[in-house]
Amino acid sequence: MTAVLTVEGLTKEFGGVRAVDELGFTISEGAIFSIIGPNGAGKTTLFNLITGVYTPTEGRVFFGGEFIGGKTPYNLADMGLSRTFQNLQIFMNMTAVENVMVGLHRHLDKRIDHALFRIGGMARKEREAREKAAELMAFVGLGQYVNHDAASMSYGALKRLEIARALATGPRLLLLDEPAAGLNPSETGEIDELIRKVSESGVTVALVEHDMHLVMGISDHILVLDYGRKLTEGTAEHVRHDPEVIAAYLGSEAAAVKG
Amino acid sequence: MIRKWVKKGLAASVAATVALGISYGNAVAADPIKIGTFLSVTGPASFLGDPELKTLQIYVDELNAGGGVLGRKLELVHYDVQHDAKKAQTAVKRLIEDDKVDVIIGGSTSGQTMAVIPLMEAAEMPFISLAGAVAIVEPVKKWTFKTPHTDKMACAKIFEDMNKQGIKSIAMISGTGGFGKSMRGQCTALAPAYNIKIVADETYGPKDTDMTPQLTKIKNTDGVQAVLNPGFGQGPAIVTKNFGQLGFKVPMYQSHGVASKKYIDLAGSASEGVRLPAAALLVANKLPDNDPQKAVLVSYMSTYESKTKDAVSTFGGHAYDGLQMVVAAMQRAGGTDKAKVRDEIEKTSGYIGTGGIVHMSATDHLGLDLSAFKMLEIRNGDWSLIK
Amino acid sequence: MTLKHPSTGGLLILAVIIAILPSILPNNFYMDVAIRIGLNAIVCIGLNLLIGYAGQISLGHAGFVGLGAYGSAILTGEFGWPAIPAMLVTALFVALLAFVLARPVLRLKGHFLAMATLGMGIIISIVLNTEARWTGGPDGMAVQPMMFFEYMVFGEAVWYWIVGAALLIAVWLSLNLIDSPVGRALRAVHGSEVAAEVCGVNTTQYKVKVFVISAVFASVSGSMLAHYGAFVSPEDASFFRSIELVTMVVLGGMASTYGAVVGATILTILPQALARFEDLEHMVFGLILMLTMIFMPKGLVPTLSAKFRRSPVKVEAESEAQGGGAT
Amino acid sequence: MFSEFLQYLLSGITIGSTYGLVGLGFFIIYNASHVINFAQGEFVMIGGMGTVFMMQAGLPMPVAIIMAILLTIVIGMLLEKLAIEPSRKNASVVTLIIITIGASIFLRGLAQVVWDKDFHTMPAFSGEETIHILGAVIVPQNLWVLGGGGVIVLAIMYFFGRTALGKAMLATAYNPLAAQLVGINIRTTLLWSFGLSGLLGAIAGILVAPITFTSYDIGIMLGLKGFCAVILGGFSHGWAAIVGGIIVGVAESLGAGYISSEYKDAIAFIIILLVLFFMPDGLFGRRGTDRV
Repeated sequence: MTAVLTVEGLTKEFGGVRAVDELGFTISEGAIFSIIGPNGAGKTTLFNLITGVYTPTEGRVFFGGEFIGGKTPYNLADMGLSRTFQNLQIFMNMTAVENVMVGLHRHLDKRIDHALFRIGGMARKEREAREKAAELMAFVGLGQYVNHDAASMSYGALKRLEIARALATGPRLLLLDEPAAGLNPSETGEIDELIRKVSESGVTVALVEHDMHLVMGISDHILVLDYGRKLTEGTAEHVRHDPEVIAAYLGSEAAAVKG
Repeated sequence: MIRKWVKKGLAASVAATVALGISYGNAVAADPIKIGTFLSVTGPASFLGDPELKTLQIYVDELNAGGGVLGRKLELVHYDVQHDAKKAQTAVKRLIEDDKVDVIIGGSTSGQTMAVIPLMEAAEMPFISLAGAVAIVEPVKKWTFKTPHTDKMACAKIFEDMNKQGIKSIAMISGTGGFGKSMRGQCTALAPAYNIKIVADETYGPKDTDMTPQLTKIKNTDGVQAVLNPGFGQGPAIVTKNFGQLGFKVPMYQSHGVASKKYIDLAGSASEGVRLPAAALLVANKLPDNDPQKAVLVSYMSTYESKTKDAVSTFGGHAYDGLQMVVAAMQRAGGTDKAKVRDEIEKTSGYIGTGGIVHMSATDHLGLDLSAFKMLEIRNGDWSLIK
Repeated sequence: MTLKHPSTGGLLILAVIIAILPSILPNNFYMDVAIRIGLNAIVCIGLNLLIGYAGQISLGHAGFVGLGAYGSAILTGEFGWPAIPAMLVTALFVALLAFVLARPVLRLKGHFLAMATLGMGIIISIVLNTEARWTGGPDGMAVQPMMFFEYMVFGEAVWYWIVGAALLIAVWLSLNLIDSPVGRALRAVHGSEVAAEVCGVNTTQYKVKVFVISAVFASVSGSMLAHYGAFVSPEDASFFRSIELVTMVVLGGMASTYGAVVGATILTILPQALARFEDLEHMVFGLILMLTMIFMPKGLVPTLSAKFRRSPVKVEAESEAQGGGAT
Repeated sequence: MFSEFLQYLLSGITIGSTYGLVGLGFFIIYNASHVINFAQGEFVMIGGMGTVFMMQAGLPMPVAIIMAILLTIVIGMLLEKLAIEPSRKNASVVTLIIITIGASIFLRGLAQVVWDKDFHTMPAFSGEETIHILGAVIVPQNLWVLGGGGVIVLAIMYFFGRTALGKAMLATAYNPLAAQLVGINIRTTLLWSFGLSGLLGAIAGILVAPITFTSYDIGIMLGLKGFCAVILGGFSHGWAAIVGGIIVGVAESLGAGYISSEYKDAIAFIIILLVLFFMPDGLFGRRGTDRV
């Protein structure tokens, strides 16, 4: 199996605190790769480092074999790296389908003269883009919401809208930041199905998730983080029985109960 | 070409007005004579526009109380244009097209006046400007007149006085507002004719609150025998205060832009000894009884001060002169025909106003000479006449 | 082009209004107000792309209007250029200036962006006030009338049609832009900058683009203003004018092209309506600004159009018909 | 020449401390609410004009000053209560900027109607006798401005560092939700921050009125320069606003003296643009991190 993403010695400090600490791992093509860990383990920071939102303090990240240090998020999007956000980052000032069309941006006609004068087949291209976006919405199960204002949609629908938008960029690797957070069990089941569908369509998926049921069922490979460090990694079976993981989780849960 | 368009526009608008009946004001038995005006009643030049408007209102009322002009009442139509040339343009269009005034008196600042002159000329509207710049009447425009002395005259008057005092090299500190900037240009151009050298040339912004740096620079310039400050508003008062604080040993000259009591109030004791050219209005009571202007000045001053409770300024006087000349011209013309009124304004001769004795001609649409200006000095917190 | 444009309807209505207005307006004063509405609206449409759609405030746009006006005035007056090339070259110069300024300015956010654009506008206005050799200083300067070959473009009747056509073009361009990949990228910048980046949108580049476009709209409107009024003065570039323009945009409606037109219309007419209460003008103006922002922060047009929306089903049908255009 | 330089410096410091005091008003409101109050300059105007008109009404100067300060505080609180609070919940930065700009225009319009459009002066607190320092001169009122500025900065530092209300204001700005959870009444805190800001503005307006005069529209430029001061100093420390103001004032004064008095006003804004471009957190600011 080829590696889609390789991380080596990745470190990020915030004012002396190491949110991510000398982390290294590899995501294989076609896999569903999960990252778990207690709150504050550095999972979202890791995503932000991979997608160029943060600059690492140390360490290197390779995407498709290419070193991607210093690349901006939009460079990475062009290379086939896309993501969703833990706190929804939906364009609330647009309709649902337009959100997805922004995801298609890098495939579309970006010439400003074409846009201003509506020339160069802009009308046709726009119609096609809209159709493509609507298809993607149907793919994530939002077919009936195409022309709704994003602001009027439910939280669960927006979660899936974000996935549709991320898919629209045509990613090789899709990073999902807590796709099931805040969803009820039946919605979580639908997300589970959706992630499998995405994976089957040939996209490598990496997700950060707290719902252990979902993670254990879906993942080919699981990475466990604690205080920015790798605790362990491996299959669901391996992780489930790792004593350190159990300790970390029990510890944090015990702390949560006390706090 | 221009005229054709305007005429077409006028014809169309008249037709539309008749058809729709949206014209402003109802037609009454004896139509009033409409006097249009646009002034800077608010904004940074309100100290000009405010007394100008009050003066017009007072005297229009007074004329109406005396039976009006040619048996018709006067109606004053006014728009505030703040400090904005664009607003002035729109206001003038409104006066001409919508209010259909018979004559326009107004334009507190030179910028506004310059912006509307093409409109007045195109509409063939007799227009008396209340602004200072010499460019308003030089070269002469057929329909445009003005009442205030020009900044060029102020420079000349000041330089005359400097010559008498043997002052040869001076420093200038000018406001960057329209008035200061324009006068600075005129004085710079005129100085060589009076053998005066400008050795330092500083400026300050209209909203500046401290002119000490500029004055310090002037103070440290060699050979400054006097300081001249063209500007209006509160700026000159701050200049005067700072001038006093820095302990200058040379005299200060101000312009006619500060010719109101407010300046002395603001500048306080620092204004002692400041010299400036101004219309005789400020020293009306101190004029000898045989001065031809005295009666007019005292009458205007007492009327204005009793009606408004404000101290009189020369700015309101300019509006008074404009109104009186227009009324006289209408009476001579026997009506409000614009061409006739214009001709009669141009024939104004020997009119005794607050600004001086006016002799207009086809080549002079101001009609004042240097004798209209008096050189004043501030003594004991009041204006006094220099012989 | 043969395809139905998403907002043809609105554009058609606007065209009809522009076409019949002159026969209703009683005289040239009303025509003058209408022309000034059009000129303001053109600036506001551009500014709305920046503020309403891309979410980047500018408190200095009057500076670009001023540069456009003075550029045309100086090139036609001092150098004897014909008006159209002067207007185009001025717009090009303004575009370049905006391009150079945009990168450092638009890196800033919120209040810092407000301060930077405000400072930029004030510096432009100080330069126009000071360089009297070229600009006539605070009193302004006369401008050559626009010549079109032998024909002198003069008077409200002609200018009305020129400005009316320009306004229609501006609306058309704005609607086109909004409903294109570029326009969506701009709106995405407003919605969530980080999400836009992740979607492959080079946000800095789009901010720069929209800043330049809005500056060009302002410049062209300024050039027309200069020729129409035959006069330019530094007030056209003042801080207060910039505030006025922003007010027009937010009153009419952020992120609504027609809102910009409505806002320009209301706030151009208002001072005329209040002309007899000059002392109150500022109070009323300030009050409108506050009340709009407090009670309908989205502005008139979006708030009202949201009110008129009925059931969601209906909305879908409608937005389908309009192609889900501007929100 | 040294005395010339000293004169520029002294003039710059005096006018700069005025900018600083206005900037401090921006600082307080910003630190309590993350709102930039563009009506801050109008507080300065109301302080000065209020005093002048109450003195004209026959009140003795100290009483007039106190009344004017109270008036400004009330207006500041009304602004918060009537305009900021109803819209704070979901308003964007742009919205809040426009609301306060609206308020500034409204207050200016109101002052023009209620009072007048003239410039007014106020007697200096302790005479006009000039003081000579190494060939440069200042008037006693300059010392009042400097001293007033110093006292206020100390008071503000004490207020934010030592008093419950001051700490509550800082907490509210940093994290309103958390502040509420620990029992801070956000509404009251915001109300007081506007009141305090009004107090500062009024004091600044009264201190400088004998030097610069006062009128209904004096707040525009002072407000903008005060904004420059606080941006230059950064929003992290109260004293930084004063230092920022003094830097702007001195730069203007030196610029007017040595470079060009015509471009004096532009100097402040050019400095601001450079600072914003190259050190956006101000000279003394702490860098914040965006959270995604």
